[in-house]
Amino acid sequence: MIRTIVGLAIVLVLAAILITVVDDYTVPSALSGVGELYTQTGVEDTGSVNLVTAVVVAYRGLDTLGEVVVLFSASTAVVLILTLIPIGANPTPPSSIVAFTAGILPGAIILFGIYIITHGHLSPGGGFPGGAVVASAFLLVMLGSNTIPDKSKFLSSIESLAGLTFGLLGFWGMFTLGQFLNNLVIPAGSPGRIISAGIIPLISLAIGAKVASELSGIFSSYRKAGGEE
Amino acid sequence: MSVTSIIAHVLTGLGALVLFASGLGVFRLPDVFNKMHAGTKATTLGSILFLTGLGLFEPSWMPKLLLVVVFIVLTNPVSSHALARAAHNEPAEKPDNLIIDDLEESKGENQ
Amino acid sequence: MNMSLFAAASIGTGIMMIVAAVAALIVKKLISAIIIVGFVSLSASLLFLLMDAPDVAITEASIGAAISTVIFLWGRGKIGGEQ
Amino acid sequence: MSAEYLFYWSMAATGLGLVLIGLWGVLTRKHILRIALAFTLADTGVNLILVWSGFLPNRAAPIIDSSVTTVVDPLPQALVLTSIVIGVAVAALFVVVGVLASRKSGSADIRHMKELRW
Repeated sequence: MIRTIVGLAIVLVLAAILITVVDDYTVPSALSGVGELYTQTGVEDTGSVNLVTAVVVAYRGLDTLGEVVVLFSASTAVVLILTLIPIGANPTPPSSIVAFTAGILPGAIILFGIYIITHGHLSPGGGFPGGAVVASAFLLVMLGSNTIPDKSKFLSSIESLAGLTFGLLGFWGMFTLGQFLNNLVIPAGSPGRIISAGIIPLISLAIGAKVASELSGIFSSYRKAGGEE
Repeated sequence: MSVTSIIAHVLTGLGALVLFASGLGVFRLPDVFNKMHAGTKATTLGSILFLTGLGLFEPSWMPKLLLVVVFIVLTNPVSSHALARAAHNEPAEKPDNLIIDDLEESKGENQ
Repeated sequence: MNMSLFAAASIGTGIMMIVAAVAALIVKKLISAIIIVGFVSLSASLLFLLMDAPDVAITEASIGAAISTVIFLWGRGKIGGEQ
Repeated sequence: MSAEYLFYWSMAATGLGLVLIGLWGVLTRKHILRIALAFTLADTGVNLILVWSGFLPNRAAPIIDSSVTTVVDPLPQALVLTSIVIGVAVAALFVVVGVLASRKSGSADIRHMKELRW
Protein backbone atom coordinates (compact mmCIF):
# COMPACT_ATOMS: atom_id res chain seq x y z
CA MET A 1 0.00 0.00 0.00
CA ILE A 2 2.67 2.49 1.01
CA ARG A 3 4.63 1.41 -2.04
CA THR A 4 1.70 2.27 -4.29
CA ILE A 5 1.29 5.71 -2.73
CA VAL A 6 5.00 6.53 -2.94
CA GLY A 7 5.18 5.28 -6.53
CA LEU A 8 2.13 7.27 -7.54
CA ALA A 9 3.49 10.41 -5.85
CA ILE A 10 6.85 10.11 -7.65
CA VAL A 11 5.15 9.57 -10.99
CA LEU A 12 2.76 12.51 -10.48
CA VAL A 13 5.61 14.85 -9.55
CA LEU A 14 7.51 13.75 -12.64
CA ALA A 15 4.39 14.25 -14.76
CA ALA A 16 3.98 17.79 -13.44
CA ILE A 17 7.63 18.60 -14.23
CA LEU A 18 7.33 17.14 -17.72
CA ILE A 19 4.14 19.06 -18.44
CA THR A 20 5.75 22.35 -17.44
CA VAL A 21 8.66 21.52 -19.73
CA VAL A 22 6.36 20.64 -22.62
CA ASP A 23 4.33 23.79 -22.04
CA ASP A 24 7.22 25.96 -23.22
CA TYR A 25 7.84 23.85 -26.31
CA THR A 26 6.76 25.45 -29.56
CA VAL A 27 6.31 23.56 -32.79
CA PRO A 28 9.40 24.24 -34.90
CA SER A 29 8.74 25.35 -38.43
CA ALA A 30 12.07 24.21 -39.88
CA LEU A 31 14.87 21.86 -39.03
CA SER A 32 17.78 23.33 -37.14
CA GLY A 33 21.47 22.70 -36.80
CA VAL A 34 22.94 19.39 -37.75
CA GLY A 35 19.67 17.83 -38.94
CA GLU A 36 19.31 20.58 -41.55
CA LEU A 37 22.89 20.00 -42.64
CA TYR A 38 22.31 16.27 -43.06
CA THR A 39 19.19 16.77 -45.15
CA GLN A 40 20.87 19.39 -47.34
CA THR A 41 24.14 17.65 -48.12
CA GLY A 42 23.55 14.03 -47.13
CA VAL A 43 23.10 12.57 -50.59
CA GLU A 44 26.14 14.36 -52.04
CA ASP A 45 28.34 13.51 -49.05
CA THR A 46 27.57 9.82 -48.76
CA GLY A 47 25.75 8.75 -51.94
CA SER A 48 23.06 7.10 -49.84
CA VAL A 49 19.47 7.95 -50.74
CA ASN A 50 18.17 6.84 -47.35
CA LEU A 51 19.39 9.53 -44.97
CA VAL A 52 18.82 7.43 -41.84
CA THR A 53 21.28 4.83 -43.09
CA ALA A 54 23.65 7.63 -44.06
CA VAL A 55 23.57 8.97 -40.49
CA VAL A 56 23.83 5.52 -38.86
CA VAL A 57 26.67 4.22 -40.99
CA ALA A 58 28.58 7.22 -42.29
CA TYR A 59 28.09 10.41 -40.25
CA ARG A 60 27.69 8.66 -36.90
CA GLY A 61 29.57 5.48 -37.78
CA LEU A 62 31.79 5.73 -34.71
CA ASP A 63 28.70 5.91 -32.45
CA THR A 64 27.31 2.85 -34.19
CA LEU A 65 30.56 1.02 -33.53
CA GLY A 66 30.19 1.90 -29.85
CA GLU A 67 26.58 0.77 -29.81
CA VAL A 68 27.53 -2.52 -31.43
CA VAL A 69 30.02 -2.93 -28.58
CA VAL A 70 27.19 -2.35 -26.05
CA LEU A 71 25.10 -4.97 -27.82
CA PHE A 72 28.07 -7.31 -27.83
CA SER A 73 28.67 -6.95 -24.10
CA ALA A 74 24.97 -7.47 -23.27
CA SER A 75 24.73 -10.65 -25.35
CA THR A 76 28.06 -11.89 -23.99
CA ALA A 77 26.77 -11.39 -20.46
CA VAL A 78 23.63 -13.41 -21.23
CA VAL A 79 25.60 -16.25 -22.81
CA LEU A 80 28.18 -16.21 -20.02
CA ILE A 81 25.59 -16.31 -17.22
CA LEU A 82 23.65 -19.12 -18.85
CA THR A 83 26.82 -21.11 -19.56
CA LEU A 84 28.32 -20.74 -16.10
CA ILE A 85 25.09 -21.25 -14.14
CA PRO A 86 22.96 -23.92 -15.84
CA ILE A 87 19.25 -23.58 -15.18
CA GLY A 88 18.31 -27.06 -16.41
CA ALA A 89 17.52 -28.15 -19.95
CA ASN A 90 14.17 -29.58 -20.92
CA PRO A 91 13.34 -28.67 -24.54
CA THR A 92 9.89 -29.95 -25.36
CA PRO A 93 9.69 -31.70 -28.75
CA PRO A 94 7.85 -29.64 -31.39
CA SER A 95 4.81 -31.02 -33.17
CA SER A 96 5.29 -32.28 -36.70
CA ILE A 97 3.39 -29.37 -38.28
CA VAL A 98 5.63 -26.77 -36.62
CA ALA A 99 8.72 -28.80 -37.50
CA PHE A 100 7.70 -28.96 -41.17
CA THR A 101 7.05 -25.22 -41.40
CA ALA A 102 10.28 -24.49 -39.60
CA GLY A 103 11.96 -26.48 -42.35
CA ILE A 104 10.63 -24.47 -45.29
CA LEU A 105 10.06 -20.91 -44.05
CA PRO A 106 13.46 -19.80 -42.69
CA GLY A 107 15.04 -19.71 -46.14
CA ALA A 108 12.51 -17.16 -47.33
CA ILE A 109 12.82 -15.15 -44.11
CA ILE A 110 16.62 -15.07 -44.34
CA LEU A 111 16.35 -13.97 -47.97
CA PHE A 112 14.04 -11.15 -46.91
CA GLY A 113 16.46 -10.17 -44.15
CA ILE A 114 19.35 -10.04 -46.58
CA TYR A 115 17.23 -7.94 -48.93
CA ILE A 116 16.55 -5.48 -46.10
CA ILE A 117 20.25 -5.34 -45.21
CA THR A 118 21.60 -4.87 -48.72
CA HIS A 119 18.99 -2.29 -49.74
CA GLY A 120 19.58 -0.22 -46.61
CA HIS A 121 20.91 2.74 -48.58
CA LEU A 122 18.00 2.74 -51.03
CA SER A 123 14.87 1.97 -49.03
CA PRO A 124 13.89 1.70 -45.34
CA GLY A 125 16.08 -0.88 -43.69
CA GLY A 126 19.75 -1.43 -43.05
CA GLY A 127 21.84 -3.54 -40.76
CA PHE A 128 19.79 -3.36 -37.55
CA PRO A 129 16.29 -4.34 -38.80
CA GLY A 130 17.68 -6.85 -41.29
CA GLY A 131 19.79 -8.50 -38.62
CA ALA A 132 16.73 -8.78 -36.38
CA VAL A 133 14.74 -10.43 -39.19
CA VAL A 134 17.53 -12.95 -39.83
CA ALA A 135 17.72 -13.66 -36.09
CA SER A 136 13.98 -14.40 -36.02
CA ALA A 137 14.54 -16.96 -38.80
CA PHE A 138 17.16 -18.64 -36.59
CA LEU A 139 14.63 -18.56 -33.77
CA LEU A 140 12.16 -20.41 -35.99
CA VAL A 141 14.80 -23.03 -36.81
CA MET A 142 15.46 -23.54 -33.12
CA LEU A 143 11.75 -23.82 -32.32
CA GLY A 144 11.34 -26.47 -35.00
CA SER A 145 14.34 -28.62 -34.13
CA ASN A 146 14.11 -31.49 -31.71
CA THR A 147 17.68 -31.35 -30.49
CA ILE A 148 19.66 -28.64 -28.78
CA PRO A 149 21.76 -27.01 -31.52
CA ASP A 150 25.42 -26.51 -30.73
CA LYS A 151 26.46 -23.85 -33.18
CA SER A 152 28.05 -21.48 -30.71
CA LYS A 153 31.48 -21.73 -32.37
CA PHE A 154 30.00 -20.92 -35.76
CA LEU A 155 28.00 -18.03 -34.32
CA SER A 156 30.90 -16.55 -32.41
CA SER A 157 33.19 -16.77 -35.43
CA ILE A 158 30.61 -14.92 -37.58
CA GLU A 159 30.30 -12.35 -34.81
CA SER A 160 34.05 -11.80 -34.58
CA LEU A 161 34.40 -11.69 -38.36
CA ALA A 162 31.66 -9.05 -38.63
CA GLY A 163 33.19 -6.90 -35.90
CA LEU A 164 36.63 -7.23 -37.49
CA THR A 165 35.19 -6.22 -40.88
CA PHE A 166 33.60 -3.12 -39.35
CA GLY A 167 36.87 -2.07 -37.73
CA LEU A 168 39.02 -2.81 -40.78
CA LEU A 169 36.70 -0.85 -43.09
CA GLY A 170 37.02 2.03 -40.64
CA PHE A 171 40.81 1.83 -40.69
CA TRP A 172 40.80 1.65 -44.49
CA GLY A 173 39.21 5.09 -44.57
CA MET A 174 41.62 6.31 -41.92
CA PHE A 175 44.74 5.29 -43.82
CA THR A 176 43.67 6.38 -47.31
CA LEU A 177 41.59 9.49 -46.65
CA GLY A 178 42.72 10.35 -43.13
CA GLN A 179 39.31 9.88 -41.52
CA PHE A 180 38.02 6.89 -39.56
CA LEU A 181 35.04 5.22 -41.30
CA ASN A 182 35.10 7.57 -44.29
CA ASN A 183 32.72 5.84 -46.64
CA LEU A 184 34.09 7.26 -49.88
CA VAL A 185 37.13 5.00 -50.12
CA ILE A 186 35.13 3.43 -52.92
CA PRO A 187 33.65 6.07 -55.27
CA ALA A 188 30.07 6.93 -54.35
CA GLY A 189 28.60 6.12 -57.73
CA SER A 190 25.19 7.42 -58.76
CA PRO A 191 22.70 7.61 -55.87
CA GLY A 192 19.78 5.22 -56.19
CA ARG A 193 21.70 2.27 -57.67
CA ILE A 194 22.31 -0.90 -55.71
CA ILE A 195 26.09 -0.55 -56.02
CA SER A 196 26.58 2.97 -54.78
CA ALA A 197 27.20 4.92 -51.57
CA GLY A 198 30.80 3.76 -51.12
CA ILE A 199 31.24 1.19 -48.38
CA ILE A 200 27.81 1.73 -46.77
CA PRO A 201 26.43 -1.60 -48.08
CA LEU A 202 29.50 -3.45 -46.79
CA ILE A 203 29.21 -1.90 -43.33
CA SER A 204 25.48 -2.63 -43.36
CA LEU A 205 26.30 -6.28 -44.06
CA ALA A 206 28.76 -6.30 -41.16
CA ILE A 207 26.24 -4.71 -38.78
CA GLY A 208 23.51 -7.09 -39.95
CA ALA A 209 25.71 -10.16 -39.45
CA LYS A 210 26.73 -8.93 -36.01
CA VAL A 211 23.17 -8.19 -34.82
CA ALA A 212 21.87 -11.49 -36.22
CA SER A 213 24.64 -13.59 -34.69
CA GLU A 214 24.37 -11.88 -31.30
CA LEU A 215 20.58 -12.28 -31.04
CA SER A 216 20.91 -15.87 -32.28
CA GLY A 217 23.58 -16.47 -29.65
CA ILE A 218 21.16 -15.26 -26.97
CA PHE A 219 18.44 -17.60 -28.27
CA SER A 220 20.85 -20.50 -28.57
CA SER A 221 21.97 -20.16 -24.98
CA TYR A 222 18.33 -19.82 -23.91
CA ARG A 223 17.60 -23.07 -25.68
CA LYS A 224 20.48 -24.76 -23.91
CA ALA A 225 19.10 -23.56 -20.59
CA GLY A 226 15.59 -24.85 -21.35
CA GLY A 227 12.95 -24.67 -24.08
CA GLU A 228 10.99 -21.51 -24.89
CA GLU A 229 7.53 -23.11 -24.62
CA MET B 1 -15.69 4.72 -61.56
CA SER B 2 -14.56 1.62 -63.37
CA VAL B 3 -15.51 -1.97 -62.66
CA THR B 4 -12.11 -2.78 -61.14
CA SER B 5 -12.43 0.09 -58.72
CA ILE B 6 -15.90 -1.05 -57.63
CA ILE B 7 -14.65 -4.60 -57.07
CA ALA B 8 -11.69 -3.23 -55.10
CA HIS B 9 -13.99 -1.15 -52.90
CA VAL B 10 -16.25 -4.13 -52.26
CA LEU B 11 -13.30 -6.41 -51.43
CA THR B 12 -11.62 -3.99 -49.03
CA GLY B 13 -14.95 -3.27 -47.36
CA LEU B 14 -15.69 -6.97 -46.95
CA GLY B 15 -12.19 -7.58 -45.60
CA ALA B 16 -12.55 -4.78 -43.05
CA LEU B 17 -15.94 -6.18 -42.01
CA VAL B 18 -14.55 -9.69 -41.54
CA LEU B 19 -11.60 -8.35 -39.56
CA PHE B 20 -13.97 -6.37 -37.36
CA ALA B 21 -16.08 -9.48 -36.78
CA SER B 22 -12.92 -11.36 -35.86
CA GLY B 23 -11.97 -8.73 -33.31
CA LEU B 24 -15.48 -8.84 -31.86
CA GLY B 25 -15.24 -12.62 -31.66
CA VAL B 26 -11.95 -12.49 -29.77
CA PHE B 27 -13.56 -10.06 -27.38
CA ARG B 28 -16.83 -11.91 -26.84
CA LEU B 29 -16.23 -15.66 -27.11
CA PRO B 30 -15.76 -17.50 -23.81
CA ASP B 31 -12.54 -19.57 -23.73
CA VAL B 32 -9.16 -19.89 -25.44
CA PHE B 33 -10.12 -22.33 -28.17
CA ASN B 34 -13.25 -20.40 -29.13
CA LYS B 35 -11.29 -17.17 -29.22
CA MET B 36 -8.68 -18.79 -31.41
CA HIS B 37 -11.42 -19.88 -33.79
CA ALA B 38 -12.36 -16.24 -34.30
CA GLY B 39 -8.80 -14.97 -34.22
CA THR B 40 -7.35 -17.26 -36.87
CA LYS B 41 -9.85 -18.23 -39.52
CA ALA B 42 -11.53 -14.86 -39.76
CA THR B 43 -8.28 -12.89 -39.83
CA THR B 44 -6.91 -15.13 -42.59
CA LEU B 45 -9.97 -14.54 -44.76
CA GLY B 46 -10.13 -10.85 -43.88
CA SER B 47 -6.46 -10.22 -44.69
CA ILE B 48 -6.73 -12.06 -48.00
CA LEU B 49 -9.81 -10.06 -49.04
CA PHE B 50 -8.30 -6.76 -47.92
CA LEU B 51 -4.93 -7.34 -49.59
CA THR B 52 -6.55 -8.46 -52.85
CA GLY B 53 -8.72 -5.34 -52.88
CA LEU B 54 -5.67 -3.20 -52.21
CA GLY B 55 -3.88 -4.87 -55.10
CA LEU B 56 -6.75 -3.99 -57.41
CA PHE B 57 -6.44 -0.33 -56.38
CA GLU B 58 -2.71 -0.27 -57.16
CA PRO B 59 -1.93 -2.97 -59.76
CA SER B 60 1.82 -2.38 -59.42
CA TRP B 61 1.71 -3.58 -55.80
CA MET B 62 0.00 -6.84 -56.74
CA PRO B 63 3.09 -9.18 -56.72
CA LYS B 64 4.22 -8.02 -53.28
CA LEU B 65 0.71 -8.26 -51.88
CA LEU B 66 0.34 -11.79 -53.28
CA LEU B 67 3.60 -12.68 -51.55
CA VAL B 68 2.16 -11.33 -48.30
CA VAL B 69 -0.97 -13.45 -48.86
CA VAL B 70 1.16 -16.56 -49.41
CA PHE B 71 3.03 -15.86 -46.16
CA ILE B 72 -0.20 -15.34 -44.24
CA VAL B 73 -1.66 -18.58 -45.60
CA LEU B 74 1.53 -20.43 -44.66
CA THR B 75 2.06 -19.01 -41.18
CA ASN B 76 -1.37 -18.30 -39.72
CA PRO B 77 -2.55 -21.94 -39.38
CA VAL B 78 0.83 -23.06 -38.05
CA SER B 79 1.01 -20.36 -35.39
CA SER B 80 -2.54 -21.03 -34.25
CA HIS B 81 -1.74 -24.76 -34.13
CA ALA B 82 1.28 -24.11 -31.90
CA LEU B 83 -0.82 -21.76 -29.77
CA ALA B 84 -3.57 -24.35 -29.39
CA ARG B 85 -1.06 -27.00 -28.31
CA ALA B 86 0.50 -24.64 -25.79
CA ALA B 87 -2.96 -23.77 -24.43
CA HIS B 88 -3.85 -27.46 -24.29
CA ASN B 89 -0.82 -28.10 -22.12
CA GLU B 90 -2.04 -25.56 -19.54
CA PRO B 91 -4.58 -27.20 -17.26
CA ALA B 92 -6.05 -23.85 -16.26
CA GLU B 93 -7.07 -23.06 -19.84
CA LYS B 94 -9.24 -26.14 -20.28
CA PRO B 95 -12.92 -25.20 -20.65
CA ASP B 96 -15.47 -26.84 -18.37
CA ASN B 97 -17.70 -28.23 -21.09
CA LEU B 98 -14.94 -30.04 -23.00
CA ILE B 99 -16.29 -33.48 -23.93
CA ILE B 100 -14.18 -34.86 -26.80
CA ASP B 101 -10.42 -34.36 -26.42
CA ASP B 102 -8.63 -36.15 -29.26
CA LEU B 103 -5.23 -34.60 -28.56
CA GLU B 104 -5.18 -35.89 -24.99
CA GLU B 105 -6.10 -39.40 -26.19
CA SER B 106 -3.52 -39.47 -28.97
CA LYS B 107 -0.72 -38.18 -26.77
CA GLY B 108 0.51 -41.61 -25.75
CA GLU B 109 0.50 -43.04 -29.24
CA ASN B 110 2.63 -40.93 -31.56
CA GLN B 111 5.36 -39.62 -29.34
CA MET C 1 -3.71 14.08 -47.63
CA ASN C 2 -6.45 14.71 -45.15
CA MET C 3 -4.86 15.79 -41.88
CA SER C 4 -7.83 14.98 -39.66
CA LEU C 5 -7.66 11.35 -40.78
CA PHE C 6 -4.05 11.21 -39.56
CA ALA C 7 -5.04 12.92 -36.32
CA ALA C 8 -7.81 10.37 -35.75
CA ALA C 9 -5.41 7.48 -36.44
CA SER C 10 -2.72 8.77 -34.08
CA ILE C 11 -5.15 9.66 -31.28
CA GLY C 12 -6.92 6.30 -31.56
CA THR C 13 -3.63 4.38 -31.52
CA GLY C 14 -2.35 6.47 -28.63
CA ILE C 15 -5.43 5.88 -26.46
CA MET C 16 -5.32 2.18 -27.28
CA MET C 17 -1.63 2.02 -26.29
CA ILE C 18 -2.14 3.84 -22.99
CA VAL C 19 -5.08 1.62 -22.05
CA ALA C 20 -3.14 -1.51 -23.04
CA ALA C 21 -0.07 -0.38 -21.08
CA VAL C 22 -2.12 0.09 -17.91
CA ALA C 23 -3.83 -3.26 -18.55
CA ALA C 24 -0.46 -4.99 -18.96
CA LEU C 25 0.52 -3.93 -15.45
CA ILE C 26 -2.72 -4.77 -13.64
CA VAL C 27 -3.93 -7.86 -15.51
CA LYS C 28 -3.81 -11.05 -13.45
CA LYS C 29 -2.04 -13.54 -15.68
CA LEU C 30 1.58 -12.92 -16.63
CA ILE C 31 1.16 -14.42 -20.10
CA SER C 32 -1.60 -11.92 -20.90
CA ALA C 33 0.67 -9.12 -19.77
CA ILE C 34 3.44 -10.35 -22.10
CA ILE C 35 1.10 -10.52 -25.09
CA ILE C 36 -0.29 -7.06 -24.30
CA VAL C 37 3.21 -5.57 -24.18
CA GLY C 38 3.87 -7.13 -27.59
CA PHE C 39 0.72 -5.42 -28.81
CA VAL C 40 1.91 -2.06 -27.43
CA SER C 41 5.18 -2.47 -29.32
CA LEU C 42 3.31 -3.24 -32.53
CA SER C 43 1.13 -0.14 -32.08
CA ALA C 44 4.27 1.88 -31.42
CA SER C 45 5.57 0.76 -34.80
CA LEU C 46 2.35 2.15 -36.34
CA LEU C 47 3.02 5.48 -34.63
CA PHE C 48 6.61 5.45 -35.93
CA LEU C 49 5.22 4.96 -39.41
CA LEU C 50 2.87 7.92 -38.92
CA MET C 51 5.87 9.98 -37.77
CA ASP C 52 7.63 9.35 -41.12
CA ALA C 53 10.16 6.92 -39.66
CA PRO C 54 9.83 3.72 -41.73
CA ASP C 55 13.24 2.37 -40.70
CA VAL C 56 12.36 2.61 -37.03
CA ALA C 57 8.93 1.10 -37.72
CA ILE C 58 10.46 -2.00 -39.35
CA THR C 59 12.91 -2.45 -36.48
CA GLU C 60 10.28 -1.99 -33.79
CA ALA C 61 7.87 -4.40 -35.50
CA SER C 62 10.39 -7.21 -35.88
CA ILE C 63 12.05 -6.75 -32.50
CA GLY C 64 9.32 -5.49 -30.20
CA ALA C 65 6.59 -7.81 -31.38
CA ALA C 66 8.58 -10.98 -32.06
CA ILE C 67 11.94 -11.19 -30.33
CA SER C 68 11.24 -9.51 -27.00
CA THR C 69 7.96 -11.44 -26.64
CA VAL C 70 9.88 -14.70 -27.03
CA ILE C 71 12.43 -13.55 -24.46
CA PHE C 72 9.72 -12.82 -21.89
CA LEU C 73 7.93 -16.09 -22.66
CA TRP C 74 11.18 -17.92 -21.98
CA GLY C 75 11.48 -16.14 -18.64
CA ARG C 76 7.90 -17.04 -17.77
CA GLY C 77 8.59 -20.69 -18.60
CA LYS C 78 11.55 -20.62 -16.22
CA ILE C 79 9.91 -18.69 -13.37
CA GLY C 80 6.23 -19.56 -13.63
CA GLY C 81 3.37 -17.10 -13.93
CA GLU C 82 2.13 -16.86 -10.35
CA GLN C 83 1.06 -13.53 -8.84
CA MET D 1 -7.27 23.29 -32.07
CA SER D 2 -6.56 22.20 -35.60
CA ALA D 3 -6.18 18.62 -36.75
CA GLU D 4 -2.48 19.16 -37.34
CA TYR D 5 -2.03 20.37 -33.75
CA LEU D 6 -3.85 17.30 -32.41
CA PHE D 7 -1.81 15.00 -34.66
CA TYR D 8 1.46 16.52 -33.47
CA TRP D 9 0.74 16.53 -29.75
CA SER D 10 -1.04 13.19 -29.49
CA MET D 11 2.26 11.48 -30.34
CA ALA D 12 4.08 13.28 -27.53
CA ALA D 13 1.24 12.56 -25.11
CA THR D 14 1.40 8.85 -25.95
CA GLY D 15 5.15 8.73 -25.39
CA LEU D 16 4.95 10.63 -22.10
CA GLY D 17 2.08 8.44 -20.93
CA LEU D 18 4.04 5.28 -21.70
CA VAL D 19 7.10 6.55 -19.84
CA LEU D 20 5.04 7.45 -16.77
CA ILE D 21 3.10 4.18 -16.78
CA GLY D 22 6.31 2.21 -17.18
CA LEU D 23 7.93 4.11 -14.31
CA TRP D 24 4.89 3.50 -12.12
CA GLY D 25 5.04 -0.19 -12.97
CA VAL D 26 8.74 -0.40 -12.15
CA LEU D 27 8.11 1.25 -8.78
CA THR D 28 5.02 -0.65 -7.67
CA ARG D 29 4.99 -4.14 -9.22
CA LYS D 30 6.30 -7.10 -7.28
CA HIS D 31 6.80 -9.90 -9.79
CA ILE D 32 10.25 -9.56 -11.34
CA LEU D 33 9.06 -10.17 -14.90
CA ARG D 34 6.33 -7.54 -14.46
CA ILE D 35 9.09 -5.09 -13.64
CA ALA D 36 10.95 -6.12 -16.79
CA LEU D 37 7.75 -5.61 -18.81
CA ALA D 38 7.21 -2.15 -17.31
CA PHE D 39 10.82 -1.33 -18.16
CA THR D 40 10.17 -2.33 -21.78
CA LEU D 41 7.08 -0.09 -21.85
CA ALA D 42 9.10 2.89 -20.61
CA ASP D 43 11.75 2.10 -23.22
CA THR D 44 9.13 2.19 -25.98
CA GLY D 45 7.85 5.52 -24.66
CA VAL D 46 11.31 7.08 -24.64
CA ASN D 47 11.87 5.92 -28.22
CA LEU D 48 8.55 7.48 -29.26
CA ILE D 49 9.48 10.84 -27.69
CA LEU D 50 12.92 10.79 -29.32
CA VAL D 51 11.52 10.17 -32.79
CA TRP D 52 8.80 12.76 -32.16
CA SER D 53 11.44 15.38 -31.34
CA GLY D 54 12.66 15.22 -34.93
CA PHE D 55 9.20 15.06 -36.46
CA LEU D 56 7.51 17.89 -38.31
CA PRO D 57 4.06 17.56 -39.84
CA ASN D 58 3.58 17.80 -43.60
CA ARG D 59 7.04 16.52 -44.44
CA ALA D 60 8.22 13.30 -46.03
CA ALA D 61 10.26 10.40 -44.70
CA PRO D 62 14.03 10.99 -44.98
CA ILE D 63 14.51 9.08 -48.22
CA ILE D 64 15.48 11.52 -50.91
CA ASP D 65 14.28 11.15 -54.47
CA SER D 66 13.30 13.59 -57.19
CA SER D 67 9.80 14.28 -55.83
CA VAL D 68 10.82 14.87 -52.20
CA THR D 69 12.09 18.29 -51.15
CA THR D 70 11.47 18.68 -47.40
CA VAL D 71 12.05 15.76 -45.04
CA VAL D 72 11.92 15.18 -41.28
CA ASP D 73 15.06 15.13 -39.15
CA PRO D 74 16.95 11.85 -39.76
CA LEU D 75 19.23 12.11 -36.71
CA PRO D 76 16.78 11.04 -33.92
CA GLN D 77 15.56 8.20 -36.10
CA ALA D 78 19.12 6.92 -36.54
CA LEU D 79 19.72 7.05 -32.80
CA VAL D 80 16.44 5.28 -32.00
CA LEU D 81 17.23 2.56 -34.55
CA THR D 82 20.23 1.49 -32.50
CA SER D 83 18.45 2.15 -29.22
CA ILE D 84 15.71 -0.39 -29.98
CA VAL D 85 18.18 -3.20 -30.68
CA ILE D 86 20.17 -2.38 -27.54
CA GLY D 87 16.91 -2.23 -25.59
CA VAL D 88 16.03 -5.80 -26.48
CA ALA D 89 19.51 -7.02 -25.55
CA VAL D 90 19.22 -5.26 -22.20
CA ALA D 91 15.76 -6.78 -21.68
CA ALA D 92 17.22 -10.23 -22.37
CA LEU D 93 19.91 -9.60 -19.75
CA PHE D 94 17.24 -8.33 -17.32
CA VAL D 95 15.16 -11.49 -17.77
CA VAL D 96 18.16 -13.79 -17.30
CA VAL D 97 19.26 -12.00 -14.13
CA GLY D 98 15.67 -12.05 -12.90
CA VAL D 99 15.39 -15.78 -13.49
CA LEU D 100 18.65 -16.34 -11.62
CA ALA D 101 17.54 -14.13 -8.71
CA SER D 102 14.22 -15.93 -8.45
CA ARG D 103 16.03 -19.27 -8.49
CA LYS D 104 18.26 -18.08 -5.68
CA SER D 105 15.52 -16.72 -3.45
CA GLY D 106 12.97 -19.38 -4.35
CA SER D 107 10.31 -16.94 -5.50
CA ALA D 108 9.73 -14.42 -8.28
CA ASP D 109 8.44 -11.90 -5.76
CA ILE D 110 10.95 -9.12 -5.19
CA ARG D 111 9.88 -8.81 -1.55
CA HIS D 112 11.70 -12.09 -1.01
CA MET D 113 14.90 -10.83 -2.63
CA LYS D 114 16.87 -9.07 0.05
CA GLU D 115 19.19 -7.31 -2.40
CA LEU D 116 16.32 -5.58 -4.20
CA ARG D 117 14.52 -4.10 -1.16
CA TRP D 118 13.71 -0.42 -1.09
